[in-house]
Parts: sequence; C-alpha cells; structure tokens
Amino acid sequence: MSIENVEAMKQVFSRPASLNAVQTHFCPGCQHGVIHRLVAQAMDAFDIQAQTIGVASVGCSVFLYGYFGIDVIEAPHGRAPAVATGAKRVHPQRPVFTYQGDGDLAAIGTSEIIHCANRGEPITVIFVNNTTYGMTGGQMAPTTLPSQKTSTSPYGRNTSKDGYPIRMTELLAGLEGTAYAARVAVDTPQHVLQAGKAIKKAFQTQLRDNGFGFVEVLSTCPTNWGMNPVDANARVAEEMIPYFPLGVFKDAAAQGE
Amino acid sequence: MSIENVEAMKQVFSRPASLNAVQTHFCPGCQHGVIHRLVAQAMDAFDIQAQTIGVASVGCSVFLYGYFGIDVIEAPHGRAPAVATGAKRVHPQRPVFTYQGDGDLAAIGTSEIIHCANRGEPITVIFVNNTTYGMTGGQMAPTTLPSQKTSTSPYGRNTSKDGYPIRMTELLAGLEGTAYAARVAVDTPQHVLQAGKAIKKAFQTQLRDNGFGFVEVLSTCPTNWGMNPVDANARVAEEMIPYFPLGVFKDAAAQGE
Amino acid sequence: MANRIVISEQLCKGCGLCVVACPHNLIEMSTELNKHGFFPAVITPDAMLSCTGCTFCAQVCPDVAIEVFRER
Amino acid sequence: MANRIVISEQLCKGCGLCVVACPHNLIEMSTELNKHGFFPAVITPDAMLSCTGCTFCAQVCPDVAIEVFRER
Amino acid sequence: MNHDVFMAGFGGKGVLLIGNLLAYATILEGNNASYFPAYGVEKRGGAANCTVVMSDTTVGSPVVGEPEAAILMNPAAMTQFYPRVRRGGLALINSSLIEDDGSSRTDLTAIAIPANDMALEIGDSRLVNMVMLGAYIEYSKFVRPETVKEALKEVLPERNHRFLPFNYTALEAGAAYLRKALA
Amino acid sequence: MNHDVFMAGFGGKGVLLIGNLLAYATILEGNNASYFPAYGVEKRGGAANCTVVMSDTTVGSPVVGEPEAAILMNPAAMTQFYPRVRRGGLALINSSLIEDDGSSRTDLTAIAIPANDMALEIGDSRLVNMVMLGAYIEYSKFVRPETVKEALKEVLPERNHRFLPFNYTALEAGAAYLRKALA
Amino acid sequence: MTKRLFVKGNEAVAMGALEAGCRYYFGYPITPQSDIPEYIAREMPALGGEFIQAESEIASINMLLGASACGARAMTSSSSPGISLKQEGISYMAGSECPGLIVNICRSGPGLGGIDASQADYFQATKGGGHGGYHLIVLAPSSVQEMYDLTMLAFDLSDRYRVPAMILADAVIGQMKEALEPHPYVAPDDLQPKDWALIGPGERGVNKVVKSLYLGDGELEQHNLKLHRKYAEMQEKEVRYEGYELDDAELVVTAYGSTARIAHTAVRMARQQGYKVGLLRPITLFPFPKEAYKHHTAAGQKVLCVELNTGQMVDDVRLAVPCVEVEFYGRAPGAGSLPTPEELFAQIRLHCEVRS
Amino acid sequence: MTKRLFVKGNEAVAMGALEAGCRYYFGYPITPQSDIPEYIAREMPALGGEFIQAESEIASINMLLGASACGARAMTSSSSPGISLKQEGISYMAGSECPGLIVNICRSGPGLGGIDASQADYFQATKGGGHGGYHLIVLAPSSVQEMYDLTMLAFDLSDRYRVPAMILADAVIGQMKEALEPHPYVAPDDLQPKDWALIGPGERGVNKVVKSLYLGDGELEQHNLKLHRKYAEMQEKEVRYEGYELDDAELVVTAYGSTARIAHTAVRMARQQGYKVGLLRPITLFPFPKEAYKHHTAAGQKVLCVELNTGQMVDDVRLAVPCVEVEFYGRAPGAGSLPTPEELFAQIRLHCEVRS
Ligand SMILES: Cc1ncc(C[n+]2csc(CCOP(=O)(O)OP(=O)(O)O)c2C)c(N)n1
Ligand SMILES: Cc1ncc(C[n+]2csc(CCOP(=O)(O)OP(=O)(O)O)c2C)c(N)n1
Ligand code: SF4
Ligand code: SF4
Ligand code: SF4
Ligand code: SF4
Ligand code: SF4
Ligand code: SF4
Ligand SMILES: [Mg+2]
Ligand SMILES: [Mg+2]
Repeated sequence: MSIENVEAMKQVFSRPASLNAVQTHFCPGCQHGVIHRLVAQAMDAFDIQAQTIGVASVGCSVFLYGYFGIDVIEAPHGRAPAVATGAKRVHPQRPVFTYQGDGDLAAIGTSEIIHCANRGEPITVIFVNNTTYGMTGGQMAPTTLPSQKTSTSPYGRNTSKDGYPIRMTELLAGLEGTAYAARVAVDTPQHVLQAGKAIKKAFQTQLRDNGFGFVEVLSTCPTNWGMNPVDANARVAEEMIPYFPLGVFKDAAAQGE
Repeated sequence: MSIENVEAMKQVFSRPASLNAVQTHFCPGCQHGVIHRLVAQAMDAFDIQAQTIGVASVGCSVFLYGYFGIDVIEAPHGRAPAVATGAKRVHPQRPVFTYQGDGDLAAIGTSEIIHCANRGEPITVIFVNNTTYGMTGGQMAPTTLPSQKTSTSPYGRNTSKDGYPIRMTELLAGLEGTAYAARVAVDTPQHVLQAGKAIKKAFQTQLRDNGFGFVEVLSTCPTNWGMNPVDANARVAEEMIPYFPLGVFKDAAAQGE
Repeated sequence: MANRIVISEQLCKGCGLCVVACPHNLIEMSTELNKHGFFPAVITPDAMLSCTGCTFCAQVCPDVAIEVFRER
Repeated sequence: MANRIVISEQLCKGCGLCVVACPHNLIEMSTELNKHGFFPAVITPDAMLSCTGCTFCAQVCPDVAIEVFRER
Repeated sequence: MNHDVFMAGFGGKGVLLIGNLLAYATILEGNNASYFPAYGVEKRGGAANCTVVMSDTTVGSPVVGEPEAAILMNPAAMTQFYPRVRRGGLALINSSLIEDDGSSRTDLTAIAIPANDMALEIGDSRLVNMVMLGAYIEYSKFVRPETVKEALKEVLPERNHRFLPFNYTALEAGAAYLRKALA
Repeated sequence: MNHDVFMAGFGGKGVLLIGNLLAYATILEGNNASYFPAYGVEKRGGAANCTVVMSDTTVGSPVVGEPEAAILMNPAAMTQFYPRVRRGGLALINSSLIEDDGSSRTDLTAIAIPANDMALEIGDSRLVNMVMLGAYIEYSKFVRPETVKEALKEVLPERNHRFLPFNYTALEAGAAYLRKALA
Repeated sequence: MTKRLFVKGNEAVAMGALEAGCRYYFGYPITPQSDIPEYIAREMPALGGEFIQAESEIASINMLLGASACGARAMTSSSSPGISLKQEGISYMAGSECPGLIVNICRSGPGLGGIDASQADYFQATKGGGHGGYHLIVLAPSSVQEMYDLTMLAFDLSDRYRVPAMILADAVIGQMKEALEPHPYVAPDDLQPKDWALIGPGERGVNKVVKSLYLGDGELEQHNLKLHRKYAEMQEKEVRYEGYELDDAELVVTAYGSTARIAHTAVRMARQQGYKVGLLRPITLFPFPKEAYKHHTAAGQKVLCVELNTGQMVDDVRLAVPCVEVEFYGRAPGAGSLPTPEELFAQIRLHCEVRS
Repeated sequence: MTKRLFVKGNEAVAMGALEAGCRYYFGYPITPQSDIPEYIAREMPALGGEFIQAESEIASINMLLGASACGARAMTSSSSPGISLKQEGISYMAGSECPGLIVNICRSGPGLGGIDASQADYFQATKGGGHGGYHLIVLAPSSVQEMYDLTMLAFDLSDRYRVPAMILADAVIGQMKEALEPHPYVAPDDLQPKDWALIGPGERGVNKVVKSLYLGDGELEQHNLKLHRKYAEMQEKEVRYEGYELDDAELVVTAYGSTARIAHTAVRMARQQGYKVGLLRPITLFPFPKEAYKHHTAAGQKVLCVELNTGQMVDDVRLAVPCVEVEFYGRAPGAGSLPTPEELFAQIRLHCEVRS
C-alpha cells in the first residue's frame, strides 16, 4: 500500500497524538495496547496531553512513560492512587490519572484505591482486569475466576479458601466519593467504542466535575492464560463478562442532571 | 446491700464468666466496656471460652487479654484480620475473633478486612465505631461524621477534601465471602440487647456455618468527643445512627434457609 | 416488690449511664468519691422498692458494675 | 469501494484479533515473519476492494498497527 | 545557676499545669527552662509527673535522676519519689493527703503543706497545685511571683480570667506558708 | 576438571533448554553442574542466555566472565558475546543466521555450524539448539551423549516422547559436524 | 531579641516546616508525634496548603512521593512502627531522587513496644531500613530550637541533593517544652529550581519521568553509583556536630538527641569535679561526623558512646576511629529506662581519671 | 548415594521447608522468588497444609505472625520491596518472640530497581530494617543444596530461640539450578515443645498472650534485655561459616551467598597461580562470625571483602577485626553488574603478592 494512494482519502482511524509511535513491549494480542490507545484518545479529545500527569503502577503497564507523551510518576506496587493524590493536591489544575492492573489495584492496593475514591480525589483511574498477575508470570489475582488455574492456583481457584473474585467497580461505586464508575471490555469493536466513551467520561468527570472517575477494563493476558490471542479474546465474553457485568455503575453527574 | 439479701433471689444479670472481674482502663462511660461484656456473653452462650483465640488490635481495646479469659494475640495496627487468618488456618476447630476500632479496621486495616471477608475466613469480627481514634487522642477517623471536629479536623471534617465517613458494614456486606454483617448500637437497653444478639449471631456464623461474621457497634468516646458520658451517649442516636443505620445487612444463613 | 440491683462501688466509674437508662429513674450519683476518684452510682433502699428488675441499668453499664436480682 | 486500511508490518505482532474482528473477513495472516519474528496481518488488494472502512479491525488492534481511510 | 524540680500527682493535669507555668515564667524572665512530662501507662487519669529544669545558662538534661526539689501531691508520689530527692534538697509534701511527714530523711528540707485544706479554704480544691507552686517559687527564688502570675494570665483562656484572683491568692498563700515554715 | 559454556540466543526457550539438559546430564553422571539463566528486560521473547558450569569437584561461580566455550545462536549474540570467549576456547557459531565467521579472532577455535539448515533438514527448525548441543558435547567430551539423551527423555513430558528420535538425530548430526570440522 | 515562645519539640518541627515553605503534609496519627499533624491541621488552611490525614503510613509516604515528584516541599511524620511501614516508600523516594522530609519521633519497640523515648531506630534511619542500599540525610535535633532549625535545614539539604531527609528525634525531644526563638526562613542562594519536577510536559514540551526502575544493562548500577557519589559529596560538605569541652578532654563522651542532653549535664557535673571530659554530639547522623572523631581522639584517649538502645551508633564511632578504645553505655528503651545525668556521670567516672 | 535432583534454588527452599514440616505458607508474588509460592501451591494440598496467596506482603507477614503464635511452623517469602513492606510485621514478630521463616530472594534496588541479584539488603536483614533494635537469625545460602539445608536449619534455630529467621539469598542463588541431594528432616533432640503457643486456654486452663506491648515501668527494658541475651547466646553457639584455603592465606577474601561462589572460583584461579589467598564465607550473617575473622587474620594479613553492593558487610568485618586492613570491592547492583571470577581475580592480584 503506497502512501500516495491514501493521501486523497479521509483518515478515519489513526494513532492518537498522545500515543508515541513506538512498538510496545506487550505480548502479541495483549489488550493493554488497546487500552493505552483509548486513554491516549481521551487525552486527545480534551487536548490535555500537555498538562497531564500519569501515574504508572507496577505490572505489565509499568512502562507507561515510554508510550504516552506525558509526565509520569512511577508508583510503588498498589500505591498509584496515593501517589496521584499527592500529585493532584500539588497540581489541582492538571489532569492526573493512574493506570493499574488487577493485582496492583485489587490486591496490594485495595486500601489506597478505596480511600482515594472515598476522598473523592478528582483523578481518573484506569483499572485493567486481566484476572491474573501478568508481569510476574501469571499468579492468582483477586479477580481470578472460580476454578481458573494459575501458577499459584494450580488446581483452580478454590473459592472456599481463596474467596470469590472481587468486583471492584461495584465496590467503589458504593462509596460517596466516587463520581463515575463503569466496567467495559475491549473484546469486540462495539465494546472498544463503549470503552472509549467510558474512559472519556472518566476524564470528563475529573475535568468538568472535579470528581473521581473509575473505569474497569476487562482485558486479556494470552501469555499467562496459556491461550492464543484469539481464544483469549473469546474468553472475555465467555467467562469474564458473565462474572464481571459491563455497565455504568455510578454516574453522579447524570444523577445530578 | 448485703450479700445475704440477694442469695435467696434469682440473679438475672451478672458478669459473664468469660469476662475477668477486674476494672478496665476504659474512661468513664466508654462503651468499649459494654461491647466487651457482650462478646464475653456470646462466648459464654456457646461455651467456647476455653477454646477461643482472640486477636487484639491497636487502639483503646489493646488490653483485651487482661479482660477476657482467653488466649490472645496482639496484632499490629490494622492487621488483626490477617493475624486471625493465620491463627484460624492453624486451628480451624477453634473460634477466632478480632476486636478492632474504626481507625484500625476502616483506615490502616482496610485491605486486610476486605480480603479476609472476601476469602470468607470463618472468624468473627467485632468492629467498634466511635468516629475517632480514641487511643491516640481523638484524631479524625474514616468514620468521623461530616463537620465533626477532631484534633486533626479542627474545623470539622471537610467532606470535599476528607471524603464522607465510610460505612464499613455495607461495604463488607457486598462481598461474597461475608456470611453475616450487621450494625448495632449500645446506647439504649434495647439496642444493647439487639447488639448482644448480633454478636452471638456473628459467632454462630463462625461456629455453625463456618462463615465470616461481622458486627459493627456504634460506640462513644466521651473523652475525645469532649462530652460527658450521658451527652456522648445521646449523640449516638442523634448523629451517628442517622448516618450509620442499624440493621442486619447480610445474613447468608437466613437467605439460604 | 423484691427486685434488687447491686452496684459495685469499686467497679463503678460514675458515668451516669445507668441513671438515664432506668425507666423509673431510681438510680442517682453519690456525692462521695470512691477510691478510684469517681462518684459512683447508688440506689437508695427506698428507690429499690420500685425496682422492676428490668436489667436496663445493667445492660448499659460499661463497667459491668451492676448485678440484678429478681424474686424467685 | 475505495476504502482502505494500512497495516504496519513493523508494528503488527500477528495476534490475529483484526482477522476475527473484520465483519467481512478481509484480513489474513502472512506466512512470512517480520523483523520482530511475528507473522503480520495482511490484506490482499482484492480483499481491500470489499473494505467498508468500518474501522473494526483497527479498534481491536492492540498495537495500533492499522490505519483506516475512507473515500472523501 | 541551675535549678530543677520534679512534681508528681494523681489525675495529671494539675502538676502538668504548674510545671508548664513555672517553666514558662522562667523563660519570660529571659532565662532558660525545660518542661518534660511523663504519663503513666494511661494518658487520661492515672499518675502523671513532670520535671522542670531552669538555668541562667543552658538547660542540659530535661530529666533528672535526683531532683533538687520535689513537689509531692499524694501518697503514691511520696512513696515513689521522696527517696530520690537530692541530698540537701527540698521536698514539698501535700500533708492534706500524705500522712508520711518525711521524717525518715534528715538530709533534706521536708516541708509539709496542707495544700488541699488551704485550697478549699481559698475556695476551690483545684487550687491545690497553685498553693504548692507558690511555696516552691518562694523557696527557690529563681523566678519572681509576678512573672508566674503574668504567665498564668497568658496561659489561661480569656473566659477563665475571672478565676485569676483565686489563683493569685493560692500562690501567695503557698508562699506565705513556706516563709512561716522556714522561719 | 572444570568446564563452562555460555549460550545465547533469541526467543529464549531454546538455549535455556539445552543449558538445562547439559547441566542435568552432568549431574546424572555424578559430577557437578550449575545452570544459570539470564533474561533480558522482558521475560517473554527477547534475548536470553545461560551459563552452564561443570566440574568433577565443586562448581564455584555459576557465572563466568570469559567462558571457555560459547554457543552463539544469532547475530546479536555473536556481536555481544564472541569477544568474551576465553583465549584458547571454543565458539560454536550458528552460521545459518550469523554471517560473521569469527575470523576476527585467531586465539580460539571458532566453528561455524549451519544449525538452522541442519535442523530443517532433520525435520523441525526447533531442533537447531539440539544440533549445537550435540556439537558442544562432542567437543568438550565432559558428558556422554547417551546421558544427554537420557536426560532429555526424563525432561520431556511423556506425550512428547515421540519427538525423541528427532532430537537424538539432531544431537548426533551436531556431533558429526563437529568431528568433521575438526578433522 | 525576638520573642521567645514556649513550645513542644513536635510543635517546633511543624512550625519550622511551615516557615520553610512546606505546604503539603501527609500523615497518620501515632503517639508520640501526633502534635505535628495536629498543629499543621490547624495552621495549614490559612496558608493555603494541603493537610491530608491519610488512611495509613503507607499512603502518607506515597502521597509524599507524588507531591515531591511534582516539585512541592512536602513532608510526613510518624513514629517507629509507622516508619517501618514507610520503608518501601522511602526506598522508592531514595531511588527516584525525590526530596522530602520524614520525621521519626521514635518510641520504644520492637513491635508495639511502648510510647517512651528510644534511639533504637538509628540503624534503620542511617543504614537504610528499606531495600537497596540507599541513604537518607539524617538530622538529630537535641533541643526544641533545633527541632525548628534542623527541620528547615532538612528541607534545604533534601532539595539540594534530591535525597530524602529524616529528622530523627524521640519522645523526649518531641514532648518536652522549652524556649524557641522562631526566625524567618531564608532560602539558600544556591538552591536550584526543580526543573526535574513534573508539571505536565506542556510548558517545556518534553515529558519527564520520576522513576526508580532501571532495567537496561548497567543502567541501575550507574544510577546507584550516582546516588553514592551524592552521599560522598554530603560526607564532605554537610557534616554537622557540636563539641562541648572537647579541647583538653581525656574522655570524649558521644551521644545524639535526647541522650546528648543528658550527657551534657553529666559532663558538666564531671567537669565541676575536675574530670577532663567533653561531649561530641553528632547533629548529622548521616553523613556521620567521622572526621570529628578522628580529630578529637588521639592515642590514649577514650570514647564513651551513650545511647538509648543496646548499641547502634557506637558501630559508626568504632568504624570512624578503629584503633581508639570506644566504650558503650546503653539502656534498652522502655518506660523508665531513660538514663539520668547521675547515671551517666557514674559512667564517666568509670572511664575517666580525675584531672586538674 | 541418594538421588540427586536438578532444581532451582528457590525450589530447594520450598522443598526444604516442606520437608522440615512447614505446613503454612503465606506470600505474595514477586520476581525473582515466585517459584517458591508456586512450588508450595502445587505441593501443599497433598500434605494437608495451607497455602495462602495473601493480598499483600503486609498481610502475609501478619498471617505468619498469627500462625506462628499458634505454634505452627510457618513461613513467608518475598524479594526486596516486599521485604521492606514486611518490616513492621517483622519487628512485631521479633518483639513477640514469634519464630518463623522469612525468605528474601533479593533483587536490585532501591525502589523498583530491577530483578537482578543484589546484596544491598544486608543491613536491612542484619541490623533490623524495622524499628526497635531487634535482630533476626540471618542465614546466607550459597548453593542450591544450602537453600535446602539452611531452610531446615532456619526453622530449627528460629524455634529454639523464638527469634524469627531469614534466608537471605539473591536472584543468582534463587534462579540457578544445580544438584540437590534431598535428605529427610531430623528434628533436633533438644527442641522444646512450644508450650507458649496459643491453643485456646482450655487444655491448660490458663490463658496465654503473644504480644510485644510492655508499658509497665522497666518491663520493656527487661524484655529487650532478654532478647539481647538470646542474641548473645546465639553469637556464642550458632555461628557458622566456611573456610577455603585459609590455612596459609596472606589475603583472606570474604563474601557470602552468590558473590562467595564467584569469589571461590577467583580464589581457585589465584591459588593455581600461586597466590596465597583463601576464602572465608559467613553462613550466618547474624550471628556474625566475628571470631572467625579474628582467628584467620593476624598482623600483616589483609581481608578483601566482596559484595554486590556499595559496602555493607564490610562494616561488620571491620568491627570484628578493627586493626586489620580490610579492603572492599563492590559492584552496585543492577543488570550486568554481577562481578565475574576474572574480575575478582584481578582484585586479588591487587591486594596479594604472589607466593610459593
Ligand atoms: C511490593 C511489591 N510486591 C510485589 C511486586 C511484584 N509485582 C510486580 S507486578 C505485580 C502484579 C502485576 O499484576 P497486575 O497488577 O494485575 O498487572 P498486569 O501485569 O496483569 O497488567 C507484582 C505482584 C512488586 N514489584 N512490588
Ligand atoms: C502502624 C501504627 N500506626 C499508628 C499507630 C498509633 N495508633 C494506636 S491506636 C490508633 C488508632 C486507634 O483508633 P481506633 O482503632 O478507632 O480505636 P479506639 O481507640 O478508638 O477504640 C493509632 C492510630 C500504631 N500503633 N501503629
Ligand atoms: S504478560 Fe499478559 S498482561 Fe503482560 S504483556 Fe503479556 S499478555 Fe499482556
Ligand atoms: S479514649 Fe475514648 S475510646 Fe478510649 S477508653 Fe477513653 S472513651 Fe473509650
Ligand atoms: S433493674 Fe430496671 S428498674 Fe431496677 S434499677 Fe435497674 S433499670 Fe431501674
Ligand atoms: S453505668 Fe455503671 S459505671 Fe456508669 S454510673 Fe452506672 S454503675 Fe457506674
Ligand atoms: S475497516 Fe472494517 S471492513 Fe475494512 S478491513 Fe477493517 S474491519 Fe474489515
Ligand atoms: S490486530 Fe493488530 S497486531 Fe494483531 S494481527 Fe491485526 S494488525 Fe497485527
Ligand atoms: Mg493483571
Ligand atoms: Mg475509634
């Protein structure tokens, strides 16, 4: 395909300006890539890239700073919401967001996310739930599905000992401080579009309403699930969405309107 | 009143056997005392004192071991649910309970209580909510009411910066692992009786159903509220119960029946 | 009536919660300090005659300082 | 139709998600490795003729390897 | 010149207040002072004590093993701390509550002051600490009574200034008692 | 007697597998061996290498600065590690992918083996590592080929035992190539 | 003479911090330091800064990391168990070169221990209680005035070196009251603007990262060597200590913080009785005043190190002057274990012959 | 000869623990130690024990505290940042005299750092990274076999002294594979039953408390002195180290764990070339083999301490032999910074003249 061919055409899909044109380190088919794009797209939409401070968490998304053209603080595992709180209080006029995995946010960082949401910190949280610890090699996460085999639940998650997967969005939606909370997926083009809207909404919640916005994105980890990307993607609809229903669980602005 | 007089009578209220006959270090009017008695009474009811392992938290109730005739582990601040988990896994046949303040359980120990409940650890948790950090001198707690003045919220809790008080019982009731969750008060004799029942129920949940039982008890801290005990007690009904409604928020056994 | 309560002077910290809790207003605070420096709750023999043995006072007492007896 | 997609051979990691996402089944996987060692997605000029420019393939591509163009 | 005084009582606030006052007054006069409180196991109620060290140069240790002077408010304080008073030092013993008259030691100046009784006479049992402070400053003469009064005025919230005269009276009564005892 | 060999490639698993095998076979023969893997920045894909140290006494360092022998699977490995091979040592160079024939150094034995081509000939490109291992054990003669085969059998899950013959052939082909090269 | 206030050590820290322009405080209550957050909670709103009582010590230190990364002067305070919880965050701050102040008003331990003074966190503070072999700037105030002054200094040093700083004091210094002469903060002339701090890439068009992850071959080693060069530079330029009666001292008593005050009184007692004894009080525990010990000891002289622990700083003294006889007198911390001047005087007599 | 297995160091720790009767594991994933929980997750169910992947390192250490207080052999494992998070819990375990095993497979730091080997957590492990001035028993395995053996020993020592034990290894020892001869665990004859452990008061009719809170006057000091008596006893009885070619050594190289292996090869190289050099490898880092250094050094002899950090154990060596010349060679940890035998050989040549 030569470039000349397309110049006369209208480009209807392109790389967002906030997303650097580099190859990511993500495994083939890993949906962190899609989610990164959607975050970049939201920043483009509000034209905030030049102001934004991102907080990277520890997990496969730790290299955030290589992919977004924004300022980034690398937080200790689980503590991104606290780090973001410190940053936001210093720069109340600048958009601040965290990007966290399910091990990071729903296990070690439980306390930080709950209290950050409860304080109603006006930040945006992107929560990538791939039902496992991707970076460390596929251990059980708080979101691992019942009977799911992982390297630390080799016989499948045993709900009677390990408990049930936690639905963080519902939990956080229950807090007064949470202004917007939604769960989305990126397994189909339609879901990707919805996810993009939710992420934009979560930024808008921060920018317009000075509220805490949260989006959980169901995602794949083909590598640690031991599946090819296509099968992994299919699992999202087959196994994840039934347990983690999609939807907007709180929208204070809408309620207020 | 001489002892002879009463010997011919039927004693309808007496100190539970599980509660040592010593004066507590609690301030006059502090309802930790009532709650201690109710816990002892529950142990008496199931005759489990000889087996029970209590886990003390850091707060005004840290001296638990002086008051109950049971084995006690003193947990670090906020970590009682984790300590109890370790204990219960070693002694699955023995009753294990934690006794925690609102600073302990709802602030520093948020993560531990949530994951302990979510795992459905068959333990009983007594959560004493007095809307402040009693032991350290009356700082703001996650449960401090809006506008309440404390030593670290000298101008009153500012919900726009500090967030709203967290309703832990509702939060935990939302987790699959929680088998029983109730909120009670001890400000009136009727409430005390209800509280006693809830605490018994929470022990029963552990003993009979091998489930996680949780009781939040609204309590006073006359000293740090700067009130006399009677006024402090009145505040429970006037200010606390409206924000922290009493009731059973989850009873898996009842639902199952 | 022959119901009775026994208030332990030594355990009582003088908080006054029992005073409020008694539906018949039978309990009052002593004007003499106990050895811990508190003014303990007391009930006069007269008041005792009206005691119903309802245990309300004992229920709310944080110091388990009250025992309640009823006629057999 | 004159809608087109451009797949970056260098960015593509050969995950195949676009193949599944295309409602018209226009994309296939190359049998030749790219320099990163992946078999990238490709679309034949023939298949391209049926492209509706719906962007579905691009929406799901984790590596933002696809650009989509529509007729003006 | 260095002075130090240790004060121990029950119920806490009383001795802590006069310790504070003494140290603050010292500082108002341009000298140096440290005030160091120690609570018992429990923060409220229970035993409490504090140490004040005064100096016209620098204050070293804010704690003292054998204090030069001690204000002992109750029997427990007497038992625990009387033996520690430095040889040649001073013990002010609240004889309203303490039976022991201090005669077990002859190597120091022990003065029994019926402070509670005196306080009640002035009008408020809580003035007991002021009586003792008055006696101490009269004895040590490191700080002027006027400065202590000034300090009290600064420390007391405006709305309590109406109690100032009683406090002054108590301070003076303590001083007078001391003068008489030593006379 | 001590031997050490360093192996580097791309895609990881290949060199790690043969490193494992070599060390395990050494141990099966009653000698000692250490196997130490090193990943690049990323765990999956990316560069990977490992070091195997063998000894009939004890194994000291599991890492070696200048390895006695090196198995170099791709151009990146060649560039980075060829210069580190010990003087007098051995370099087995996968000439299917590496153009450099190692002639820049004359102080060691450099043997170019077209391992990918040989592997494809045997039937599976993944056998490329076995070819190299076969050559190495033929050269070093510290461990017997039979033991390596035995080790492979133990390591491979039962369901994959049908692939054993191909692996054996690859090992033998590597050994034969080496013999010819040195002849 | 400016007005002399009569305040607690803890309050002096808070006052010093606010005066030095600290406008962000993140903390969690714990005795015996809660006066610090309480003071700041009262005063900060009027100054337009932020006071957050975080949900935990861990959240506090990470809020500090976030605020610091954004270029703010910020602080946290706690006491021993709370400081233990901050170790991971402190290591991150050190690794990410985030300045900031951490105040430890030590209490006795281990575990829950007690609320009395202790110097048993010396190792934790000076050798890195967290992982990775970093250092903090550690200042040990010995008076209420120093609580004020050194808090200001801590911010300046921390900003200058991009190394987090710790005020290491204990319940005695935190709870005691004495005179404080507050004075206005004057920023050092040579303090550089924080052009590394995050403000969003907009203004400069280039995005910045505050991180401690260095995965490339040799990258982390270089980063660590850079940190250690800074430590070496501080060792050269930033050592602070105080000497008292050292000139002709045959016995050098050494102690910091609260025990240094007690030792000071004991040395004064001893001098009055003719003992040739002096006091060397480190003010910076890291960098440690090694040279001062070398300078003030010579053949035949002894050092007596006094600590409210079972022996920690004494190791650094011994390492500073390996061939000097270094005696140790310590009390294990806990209620009632604070040594008295009389007790230390007895120790001085043990190790020093009367002179003059 | 028993069958020799070929396993990873991390797996050897897990195997040793299970063989020693450890039936409770509490941990949280972190590279480079995740093989330990993964192995135990697979094997524990068949043994009837409990494996919990906790929500955090903090929860893990506190679950360990709870299980240990109830008398169980129990453990946790992590790597540097995770170990930093455990410091408060470790201090509580020390203060409450709870035995138990904590495994630290160190990675490079500070902060997030990297996943490569590091010895920069030596101070944290040996001097108390938590508050309060306690000590852990610290064992430093240098081979896969020792990962197995010392894990067993750690449980025994920990139970005997009621002092928590730490296995301090790093990514090299954890990730390398070599031969392991497993052997059955044999409990020491003199190991006392844990009659202090909690089982509910029923059986003995008296309630027991596991705590670290000591508020009474003098109580905590006494408790601390008791702990320190145990440390002193361990110093006397439990020191372990290994010597190699020390008898006529003019230069004593000293190193532990991974660097000791590298140093071992370097020493062998040097001996082959006639250098009179030996290796002293501490196996117990606490108690530290002070006497061994005294014994193996004498006037004129030098020590060369090699560490994968910027200098930590070297302080203990210098304190052990203050008047001996102690050289240091370290590499700041990070990818690619592991020294090679050749590099250490060069160091040996720097500090040793050729003999024989
Ligand atoms: C304190 C601490 N504990 C553990 C780790 C190890 N660790 C790194 S990433 C990670 C979890 C990654 O899982 P998740 O947050 O779900 O992100 P993903 O990789 O799946 O996107 C863990 C446990 C760490 N770096 N720090
Ligand atoms: C790690 C740690 N942080 C802080 C403290 C100080 N601290 C002791 S008790 C307490 C809170 C007490 O409040 P709460 O749990 O509500 O119990 P209460 O006294 O009100 O019953 C705090 C913060 C501590 N001991 N340990
Ligand atoms: S390990 Fe899983 S989450 Fe991480 S990059 Fe690979 S696929 Fe994505
Ligand atoms: S401080 Fe409050 S909670 Fe604590 S004992 Fe007193 S009244 Fe009760
Ligand atoms: S038992 Fe009932 S009636 Fe009797 S004194 Fe108590 S509250 Fe009053
Ligand atoms: S409620 Fe109990 S403690 Fe309070 S006054 Fe009555 S008897 Fe005394
Ligand atoms: S744009 Fe639509 S039709 Fe065209 S290739 Fe992509 S998915 Fe298929
Ligand atoms: S979705 Fe993207 S990365 Fe995956 S095959 Fe298609 S173009 Fe390549
Ligand atoms: Mg994940
Ligand atoms: Mg409370």
